[in-house]
Amino acid sequence: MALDRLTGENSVLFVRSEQLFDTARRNSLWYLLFGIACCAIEMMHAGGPRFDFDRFGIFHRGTPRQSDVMIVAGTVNKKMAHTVKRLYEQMPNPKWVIAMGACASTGGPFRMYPNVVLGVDQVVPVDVYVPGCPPRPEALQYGFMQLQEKIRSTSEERLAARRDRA
Amino acid sequence: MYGLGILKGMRVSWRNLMRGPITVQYPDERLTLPERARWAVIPLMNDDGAPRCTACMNCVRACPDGILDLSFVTREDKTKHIDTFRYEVGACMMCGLCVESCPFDALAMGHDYELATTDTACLTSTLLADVDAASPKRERTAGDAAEKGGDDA
Amino acid sequence: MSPGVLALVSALAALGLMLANGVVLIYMLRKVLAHFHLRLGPMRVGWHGLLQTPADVLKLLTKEDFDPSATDLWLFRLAPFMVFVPSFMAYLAIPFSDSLSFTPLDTGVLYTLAALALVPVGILAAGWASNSKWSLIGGMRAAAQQIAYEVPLLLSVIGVVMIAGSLDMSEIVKAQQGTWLGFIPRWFVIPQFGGFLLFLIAALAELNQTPFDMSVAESELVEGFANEYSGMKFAFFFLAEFSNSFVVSALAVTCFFGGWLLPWVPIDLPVWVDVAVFLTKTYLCIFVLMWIRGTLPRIRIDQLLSLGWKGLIPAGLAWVLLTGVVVKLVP
Amino acid sequence: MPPDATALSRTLVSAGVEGAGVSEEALGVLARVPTDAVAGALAALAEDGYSFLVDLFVTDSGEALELTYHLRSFGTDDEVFVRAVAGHGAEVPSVWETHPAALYAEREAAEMFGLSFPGHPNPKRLLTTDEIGEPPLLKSVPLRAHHEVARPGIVRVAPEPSQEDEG
Amino acid sequence: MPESVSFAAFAVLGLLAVGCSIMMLATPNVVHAAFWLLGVMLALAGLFLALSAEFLALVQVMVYAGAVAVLLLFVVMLTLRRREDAVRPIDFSWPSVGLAAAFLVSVLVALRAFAPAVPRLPASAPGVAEFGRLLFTEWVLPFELASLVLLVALVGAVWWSGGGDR
Amino acid sequence: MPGHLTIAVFAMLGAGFVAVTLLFSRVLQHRSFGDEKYSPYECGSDPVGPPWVQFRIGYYVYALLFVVFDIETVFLYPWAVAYGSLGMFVLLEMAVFIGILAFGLAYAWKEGALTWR
Amino acid sequence: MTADQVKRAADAIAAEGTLVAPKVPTGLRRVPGGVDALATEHLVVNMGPQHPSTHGVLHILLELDGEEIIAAEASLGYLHRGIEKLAEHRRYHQIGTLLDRADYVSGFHTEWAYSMAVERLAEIEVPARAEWIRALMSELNRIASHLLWLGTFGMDTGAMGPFLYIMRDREALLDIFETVSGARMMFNYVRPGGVVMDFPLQAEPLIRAFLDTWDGYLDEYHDLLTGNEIFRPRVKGIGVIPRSTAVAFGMTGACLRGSGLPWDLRKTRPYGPYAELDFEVPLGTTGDNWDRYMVRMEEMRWAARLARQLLDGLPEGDFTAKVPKVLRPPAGEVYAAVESPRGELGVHILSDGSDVPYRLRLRSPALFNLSVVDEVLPGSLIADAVVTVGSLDIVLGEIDR
Repeated sequence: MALDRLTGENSVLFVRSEQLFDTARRNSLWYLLFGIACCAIEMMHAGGPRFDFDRFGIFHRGTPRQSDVMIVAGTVNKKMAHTVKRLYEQMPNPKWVIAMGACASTGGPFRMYPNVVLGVDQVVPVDVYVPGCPPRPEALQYGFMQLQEKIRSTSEERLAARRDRA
Repeated sequence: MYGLGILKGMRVSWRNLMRGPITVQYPDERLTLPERARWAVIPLMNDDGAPRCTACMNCVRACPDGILDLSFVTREDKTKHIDTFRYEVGACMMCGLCVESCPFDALAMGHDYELATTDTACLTSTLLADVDAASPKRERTAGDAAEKGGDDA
Repeated sequence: MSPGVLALVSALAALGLMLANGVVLIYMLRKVLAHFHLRLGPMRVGWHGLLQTPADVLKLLTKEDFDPSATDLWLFRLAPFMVFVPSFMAYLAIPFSDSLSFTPLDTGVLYTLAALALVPVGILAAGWASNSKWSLIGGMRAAAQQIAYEVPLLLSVIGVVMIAGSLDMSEIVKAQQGTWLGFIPRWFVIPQFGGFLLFLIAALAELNQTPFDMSVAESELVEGFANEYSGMKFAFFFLAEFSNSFVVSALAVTCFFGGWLLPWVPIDLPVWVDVAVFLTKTYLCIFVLMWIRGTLPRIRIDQLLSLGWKGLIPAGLAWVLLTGVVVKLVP
Repeated sequence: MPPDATALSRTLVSAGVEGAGVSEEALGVLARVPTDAVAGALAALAEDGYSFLVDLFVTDSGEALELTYHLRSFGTDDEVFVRAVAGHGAEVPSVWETHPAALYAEREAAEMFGLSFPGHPNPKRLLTTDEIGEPPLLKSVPLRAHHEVARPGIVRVAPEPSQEDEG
Repeated sequence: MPESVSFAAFAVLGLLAVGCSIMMLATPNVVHAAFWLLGVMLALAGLFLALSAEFLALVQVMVYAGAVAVLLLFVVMLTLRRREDAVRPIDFSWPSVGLAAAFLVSVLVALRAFAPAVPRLPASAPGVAEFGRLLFTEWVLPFELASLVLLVALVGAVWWSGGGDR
Repeated sequence: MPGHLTIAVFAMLGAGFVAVTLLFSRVLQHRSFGDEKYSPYECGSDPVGPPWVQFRIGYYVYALLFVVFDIETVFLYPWAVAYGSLGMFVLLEMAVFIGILAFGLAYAWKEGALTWR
Repeated sequence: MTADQVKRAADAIAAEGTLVAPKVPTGLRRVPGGVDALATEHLVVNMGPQHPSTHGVLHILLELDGEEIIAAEASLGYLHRGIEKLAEHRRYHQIGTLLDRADYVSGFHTEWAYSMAVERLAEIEVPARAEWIRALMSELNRIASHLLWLGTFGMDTGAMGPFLYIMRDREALLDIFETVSGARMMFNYVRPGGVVMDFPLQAEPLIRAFLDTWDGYLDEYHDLLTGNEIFRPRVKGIGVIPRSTAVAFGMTGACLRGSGLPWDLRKTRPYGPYAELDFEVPLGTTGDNWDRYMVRMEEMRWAARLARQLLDGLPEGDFTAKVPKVLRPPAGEVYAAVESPRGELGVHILSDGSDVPYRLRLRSPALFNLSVVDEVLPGSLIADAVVTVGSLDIVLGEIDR
């Protein structure tokens, strides 16, 4: 059940609360502790003292049940794809995916090899692509900022659309 | 004595607390990248704004992943016109081989690492479009290029 | 005011304190751990990340919490209650000052310990109901750990009770008034240092804190018993954990560090000073817990159990007898 | 210090390995043995101190597969290569009993080149799943072509529908 | 405290205890049964509390709800082989129900009959200190015997569990 | 007995708070269904076999020992409270009590019941 | 370590007998134990691929009795991306980029092994300066790699402090790498013939600054873990790999040295400038987690000393030999190996004279080191399994290739 069922989609209460919740969501993005390949090292560095993910409220959880974001940090091959898909499915709504690095975005240097999936967006829907091989920790943080921006703008768009309909 | 090791460890973390954070607060503060840092490829221009690229295709051949795509037409007077010079940044591994292979210094590894995007179209960027290629200035380098091109063909 | 209304008011106040504690402690944990680890911690949500925890809570509130298939549905849903309610009830007896506590209880110490003893049963229920192997192992570990450390924890405060001659927490604090030789505060931590060490170790274990964080051992069991919990259900486990660390620290302050008493200040202080002193002491205790948490590795489950059974229980029994002898000899 | 080729060939002959040819090549001392004598040859060499299997190097020469066992002796501090030629899909006796290091190496070789190693205790795939199809390291198996991977924009494949519901 | 409130508490807790124990018997799942038993224990602790026997209530919580419940859960988990094992057949044999009812009635009748012989409880339950004083002066022999009983239980448990190995 | 009433109110308020919050959260969340989503979490792999299996006996012995010592410790509390007001003999009584149980602990130790696994 | 030491160790092996094949096939090995009426049922648990302490995407199937492991089987390939196959389609100077991504924690070593193989194949004489730069960078890389291992090892035992402290030192090292090669992880710096760019002037003060603080920091790590009364029983006597098992399973590097065999390619097959350098190789005795831990900790100290020697003695001269732009080594076959942080990292190249290798094989040390888990894990607890796997220092990119 969602709030709009109770209050109606266009009620001020619903619109305002969604805005508030989206603010909360984008400031509390917990990511799934899931490093696949080289990018995982830079992901660790992003959580390390020099770059410090925690500043953004970004924090790691070991289980998908408590995560909001899945960072696909590395090459996804056919054997891995099932796992990635399952872990994505096991995350509760709302959830987002960041494809970190060239491999996760497009298959990267390994895409000629038939066992490699051509970008993780073939398996799960991706919200932010972070090119680089591997991206700097700052680049990943920039990716997170893009994701925050995306959450904000989609929320605003949705609210605007609802206001229009009202 | 039992417990001394634990206390020593506690002292180490206390000392690190006193050292203070080493965090660089990224969007507000930035690290200066070393000169050699390699991020997304950028085309270099002459002072007059014309590209230095001669469409010699060396970089396209040098790229291990085949992510550079240069299409050009050769006119009757042997000058070249670059239709598009496309670069798939989403698949680039930033190895710098294209820049090394360029005999004209027409490419460089930029220092822009903020490449994240929500749009798949942004994973491919167009470095040059619809411009005249520079003419190879010196015989030697052009010869090198021709030889290399022939070599790989 | 009728007793019913009074009880309701104090319960609401306790709930408010618990939630405020949760918010403050989570923020504090992130900041303190970050600074121990050369980092800054939350910085960008509000001034120095002050709004970080509210944002987390709001997010968790709107996060989907579903019951995975094949779970033991009722137990799965009941487990957050079984963990949260006892840890909330443990607030009841804490004396914040001479006159201020949620309700005076003659058996305060025992009451608090009994309430805390119920938490691992809830964790066991959560682990069992989750239909996940890692959770099950986590739940079993929590129960085994409680079994090994409940007795030492109970033993560790007996010395204090013996000296104070009461189970009432404010009586225990009052017994610590004054100084020895004019400058050493009469805190029980000095005569009862052995008991305090026992209490420290057993309380860390009871709290599931590093180095005894068996049931949520991240590098072994992923998230332990809470593996399948999401959203608000998970938040209650989290909240209970932090609230327990407050309760245990408050218990330590009451039993060993003179509660609300300020040493060397014989005069009666206003209530708010008492409360401030008490909270400061408690938060200092929590700081030490976080310090430990940021430093130490985790003990292994069998080492943990044998430490409890072969080390702490005999030591606790011996300490109780020793205290008994000393109390009789030195009136 | 390379081992003595003649002594090596004596060792192999005395172990009953027929048709072994030992020669010194740029790579090192190389003993060529028939495929079915691999296990015997390696057992004999293990007796001789070559108990450390550095690597199993397999290559597809087009017509056949060449297996090169790279052995090392810590006692005499030298190395020897044992090479056998097997047809595609052939059976090569497993050497894990004398060189357990081959347990993973053989599994990998099996799936990468379509060999089989009878006697292997756990002849499962090591690195791939069945989805990969043909053994990938065979020369006849192509890589993806450029046009298969180079794409102007990424075609987004929607994940399988999970029934959206607010209930 | 008015008598009525106390009675209401007694009634509610009593009903809770009875209800939990009925559920304990009726539930087909043995793990659930263990948790219903936990409920019974807690309700009994509440009853002791309503009778102002604070110490006894806490002992009830600690020993029965904390320790015995865990013990029972372990026993249950120890004997389970499959999930289906957790489900037990529930078939009421009416004679046994009748027998239990008859026993209950006879106990009540006996209580009624011997009520005058039972000494009146003091108006307020003794505090812990008083309890301790009594325990170590008047009832010291049973107290020491209790330790022997516990010892026997302990040795028995150790012997029984270790018997298989040695 | 205001204290006891407060205990009851605390218990009810705590449970009520959890229930209300969970219900409220349920109102606010967007839910979706899917088989994969509801499958048990096991590091992203297919679970092999059920988790509810017979567990090891070592836990049970511990639980039995725990019950024994829990009862003993509970006896210690009234003793400790009354200790100051009683004579030297209580120390002796308790020493006997603890001694008997310590003997039991020593026996369990010797028999290896305290060794995990 | 001297040749004499190797000899003695070898004699010891001969006496022990190396032919200690496991009695029951690996992957199926079980702890012997009776099953009685109250037998517990076994729990089959997947550890990984998504698990905080499988160091990437290792997947181990564990059969548990309570918390004791009865049988274990590693399942790999979640990161198999065909580096060997791709290398057959790339020209020689393009392959370094692939190999960087194989062992992504110690790129300089992989690049060096590959370059060494190509140089032997094409008979290229490498200038001394290039060799010294390579050695300098790979020793620093050894510290960086071991540091990451130390951090994750600390995490495995439950201590999160070391993990965050090592990040500080790694950041300093990565800054050095970026200054020298232009990248933090995927260097593409060591090429056949030498290195691609000369050692920059700015790097020297950075390296000196790092080396000056390093010993103090290393002592802090020792204080945090080595002396810790909780940590020691977690690692001592756990995960014992006897020397014979280590040899039989082809283990190399710190795992082999932890088991007491003094085999370090830098000593036994000196390459680059190592013959001229003064260093020792730390050794363990029993082969438990503690020995592997101590060997790596001491190796970090020695690596820093080596780096100082290398930096002080960096010769002048060319940084690369003359290498044609398109390298076509003559037909032939070559094997070259370096001592990477994980062990013997070998590159075996078969050339047919064209501009791409006919076949390139990476001898992955971690694959062989890992193959022992099926053998050593049974009999230990989950907590020990995590620590034992951590002590092997695996990098999945290199294992799965």
